[in-house]
Amino acid sequence: MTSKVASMRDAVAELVRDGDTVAIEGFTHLICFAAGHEIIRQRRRELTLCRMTPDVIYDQMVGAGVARKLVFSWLGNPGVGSLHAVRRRIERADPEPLEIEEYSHFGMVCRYVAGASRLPFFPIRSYFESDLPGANPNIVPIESPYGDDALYAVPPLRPDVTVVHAQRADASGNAQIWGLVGCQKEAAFAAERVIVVCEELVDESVIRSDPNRTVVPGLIVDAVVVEPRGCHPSFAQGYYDRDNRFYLDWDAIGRDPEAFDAWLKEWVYGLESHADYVEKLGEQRWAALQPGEAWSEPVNYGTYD
Amino acid sequence: MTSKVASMRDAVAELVRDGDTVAIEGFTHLICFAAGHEIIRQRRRELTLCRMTPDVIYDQMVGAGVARKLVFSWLGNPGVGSLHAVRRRIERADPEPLEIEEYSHFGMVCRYVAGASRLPFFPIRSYFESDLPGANPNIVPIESPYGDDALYAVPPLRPDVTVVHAQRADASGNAQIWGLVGCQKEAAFAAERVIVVCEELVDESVIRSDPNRTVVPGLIVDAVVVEPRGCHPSFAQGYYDRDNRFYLDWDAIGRDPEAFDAWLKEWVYGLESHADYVEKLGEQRWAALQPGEAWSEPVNYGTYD
Amino acid sequence: MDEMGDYTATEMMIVASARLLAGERVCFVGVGPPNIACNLAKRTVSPELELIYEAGVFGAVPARLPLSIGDPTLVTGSLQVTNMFELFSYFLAGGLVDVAFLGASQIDRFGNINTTVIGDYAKPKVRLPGSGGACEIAINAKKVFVIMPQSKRSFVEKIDFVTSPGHLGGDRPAHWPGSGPSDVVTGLGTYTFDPQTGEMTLATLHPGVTLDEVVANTGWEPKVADGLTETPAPTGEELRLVREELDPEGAYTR
Amino acid sequence: MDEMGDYTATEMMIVASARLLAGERVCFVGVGPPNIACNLAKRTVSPELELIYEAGVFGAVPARLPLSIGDPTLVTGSLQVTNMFELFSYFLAGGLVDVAFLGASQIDRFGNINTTVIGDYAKPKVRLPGSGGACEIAINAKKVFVIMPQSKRSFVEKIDFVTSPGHLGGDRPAHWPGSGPSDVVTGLGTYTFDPQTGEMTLATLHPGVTLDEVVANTGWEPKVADGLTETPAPTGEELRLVREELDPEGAYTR
Repeated sequence: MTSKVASMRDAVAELVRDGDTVAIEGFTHLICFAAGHEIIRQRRRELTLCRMTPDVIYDQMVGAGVARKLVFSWLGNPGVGSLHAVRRRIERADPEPLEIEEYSHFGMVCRYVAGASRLPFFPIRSYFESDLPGANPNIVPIESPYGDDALYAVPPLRPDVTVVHAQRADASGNAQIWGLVGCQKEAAFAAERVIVVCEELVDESVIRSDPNRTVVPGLIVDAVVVEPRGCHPSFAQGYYDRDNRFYLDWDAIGRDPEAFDAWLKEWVYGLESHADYVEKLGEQRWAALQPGEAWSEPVNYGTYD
Repeated sequence: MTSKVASMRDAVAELVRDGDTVAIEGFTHLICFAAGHEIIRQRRRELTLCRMTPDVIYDQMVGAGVARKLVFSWLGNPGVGSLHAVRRRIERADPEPLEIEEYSHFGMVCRYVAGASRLPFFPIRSYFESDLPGANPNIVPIESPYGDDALYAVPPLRPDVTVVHAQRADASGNAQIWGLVGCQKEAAFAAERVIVVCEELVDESVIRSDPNRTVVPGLIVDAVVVEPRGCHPSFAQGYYDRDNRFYLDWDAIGRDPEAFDAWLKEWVYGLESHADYVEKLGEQRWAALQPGEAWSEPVNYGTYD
Repeated sequence: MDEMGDYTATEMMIVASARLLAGERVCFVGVGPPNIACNLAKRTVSPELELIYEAGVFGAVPARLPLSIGDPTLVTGSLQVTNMFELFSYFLAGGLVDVAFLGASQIDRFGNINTTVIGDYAKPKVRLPGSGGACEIAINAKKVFVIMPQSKRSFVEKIDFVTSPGHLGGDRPAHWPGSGPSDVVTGLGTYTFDPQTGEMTLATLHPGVTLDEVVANTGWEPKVADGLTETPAPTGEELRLVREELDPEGAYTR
Repeated sequence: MDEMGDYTATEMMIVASARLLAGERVCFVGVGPPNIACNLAKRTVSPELELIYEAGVFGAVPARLPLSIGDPTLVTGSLQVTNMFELFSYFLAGGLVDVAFLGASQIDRFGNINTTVIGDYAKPKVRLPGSGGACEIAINAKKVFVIMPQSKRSFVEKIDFVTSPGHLGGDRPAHWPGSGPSDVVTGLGTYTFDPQTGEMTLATLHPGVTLDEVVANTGWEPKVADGLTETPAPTGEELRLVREELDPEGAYTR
């Protein structure tokens, strides 16, 4: 098969366009900061950014001015507090307004499922007597055709581009993930274009040794970017730990617009690539994030001929 | 945790009751014939049997008189032809009528998803201009709340009992499956009671070594039955091959009511348990079904303390 | 069985079906002749073809010919196994399938398909398997190829039950996700569908088959293409691949 | 911070919350104090308690206290990891959750919860995180425990935004899957809800806290149980478990 391997620079340049709806998913796990930084570096504009939990990556992207709108279900720095750059734009239009479209987690997940399934809506048992449907007219009541059971519907979400970070992938984009799997599969199938970023590029035979582990098939993938440690300060199960210190430190950085700009200048604009970021962070920091070993018991698929 | 391990006899005696709606799922793979045979042996009556593909197991059960009704989406002996005992009851009420409720595969799968999610209906993009909704009034048209997009809805399916056969499970019922996974997870979550049958009872630590591989959590499991080779003539990936010869031979047996009764007498009523069936089948037959080895590449989950 | 020169009718059907896959990218496939056709196409006209098996397998590399739609040889060494919900929701309804093969017990001139019953639904003369995934495949696959034996009993004026919609009465709605059957391959010839009327049109006759034979085995007055030609016979290489690599035991082809 | 005798207000909240879990089977849990409470309950009043983490993990055995709701230590050695669709659909909406913990920035006397905004939604004074899974948890978990700090700013007559419904105006429909908040634990005391009126009712005062303090920190005239008692202080063993095993670095409790 044809290799889809590309540099992050080329993948973003080719596949992420001004005005796009972009999902860089991952529920605390495998959040591809490297892709976010490259989008900032290439100064994309007017993006609609979608994530269940915008996390620090979207605080950085929103603060850097790439986004016109945010679609989300939980807006915070997990375990720490607020996303201050996002809050500045929402609360004070500082430096410019930010449009928001807000759901609950269940709603966001089901929007991706509907997008992936080409369903015009998805029914869920949530939102009863909540003010969320009032705040977001896309959340509408719906009746069951079998009786008076009332639910709410959410509309499909079909990103122009979804970025999925995987522990391992082959050159065609068949990608395997373990640990928290969030809604990456659904977000990928829902998207028009998919960028797979991986910790390790592996031979197709590794993928084929365990087909039940494949989350994203190469069939729907447009580019494969090999970017080890590309999730920092998020984590990659079995590869590096969550850098909680970074998340804690971000609170003060995000709170202060000058510190925010200085951080971006130093860690994004001032660097050529994520490889530079990895090097700049330093081996001591990486060593502290190195997990021990806990290997899965292998399974036999058998040969049949 | 408390062990839920039970014999097949005790599990069926306690958990499968006359009049129950029963799903023994598995898409060609991991069909638990051992459970079906024990239900026949215990002479359960008036069951509603649900499966996407009733397969030979339901031909045997329907012919043995355990079922009042069949819920399905594809009624055949895969790759061979008809399920003759089922056909006799549908076509000629021979020896008694059989009620049927018929969907397509997509419809059946989404009925389990709705059952597992406690959704009153599930919308799917199928059945347009088909005669199926006319034949089954439970398939009804539904409109999207966002526009004039028309779909069909199917109702939830909530079995009283679902039987899931897994390659390995622990004593609490945490069950892992690889190879074709069909709709077992959905059918299990949709059910009131769940029987997990396994090829191998493993220590909890084996399950915990690869939590992404777990299909059914012990949380929803009522009994764990250890029944090696319990799927014959269906297969268990990596453990034994599909016995195509049996499926081919079944055509003549199922076609002839006397041969059918003689088979049941010899292979079900005449035996005490599935262990007897395994022995009676003979080591030569089992040797021919033994696959070679093709092990998955293990993955590192890492330790974090 | 059905010898035609030095190849069988089924071999002709498989070879003709495989050739239809030239230029296609993603094919949804069951077992039997369509499986052989797809794997023949990958070795001849369509090496980049990606196969999705209805059992939930993407990128299978079967080491033998499966009897059943689900078989362990489809799984070992494949690229992805997926559950049935995701298979039908994300792969099929999601719009990834360019072409799917369907069989039929009855078909009408508009490509509507019956695999449910012969006779009345409530009291059938013959109870057939039913839809399986066929109904949603017929609606969601971008196009459909039908492979089936042809006779007056299978090519009928009015099918007993519409399991899977084709071109309806020639008025299949343009907003449906898929465009319906584009080709039918039988033991007698190949058919396309008139883009205006949705009517099945005889496009080629297999070598040795006459138009009279087709008329005698069609339950309506069949429409015939202006440029009716002969189906090119299987090449030696096509036959070698089918016989030596794809169905060495002749389970489907002899 | 908030020293009360030889334990902190947060330690009292965690211990009181853990005791509520006696007899419960399946708990849906986030991180922070509820996580410590659940793991304390497993070591004390509720050894059979099964935990489902919102990140999609069942049967976790965390080797350390996670900062974030998603952490690799929740995954390694757990019994099952599931995707978000199945977590919310099958575990939560499917009705498997007996009790879930929720936090709140504002709560009213009927247990309705705001975690969305302070001020107007379109022009908020403070933009809070929003629902996350709270809205569907509040509707689908069989019951809900709320843990939150108490002040006139958080215990308010009218919340600025209903993120997650509690007992509405006392008329929460009986046909909803879950029965709503059953208990609230704050730094001052514990509350239950009147089964008739759905109104929050002060049940116990933490040691050293006066009724006047509660009144001064409640935005309405609080209802007080006839048999108002004192929350039993944390035992030495409970404090030892919290301090030595569950939060040895005192991230949440000191």
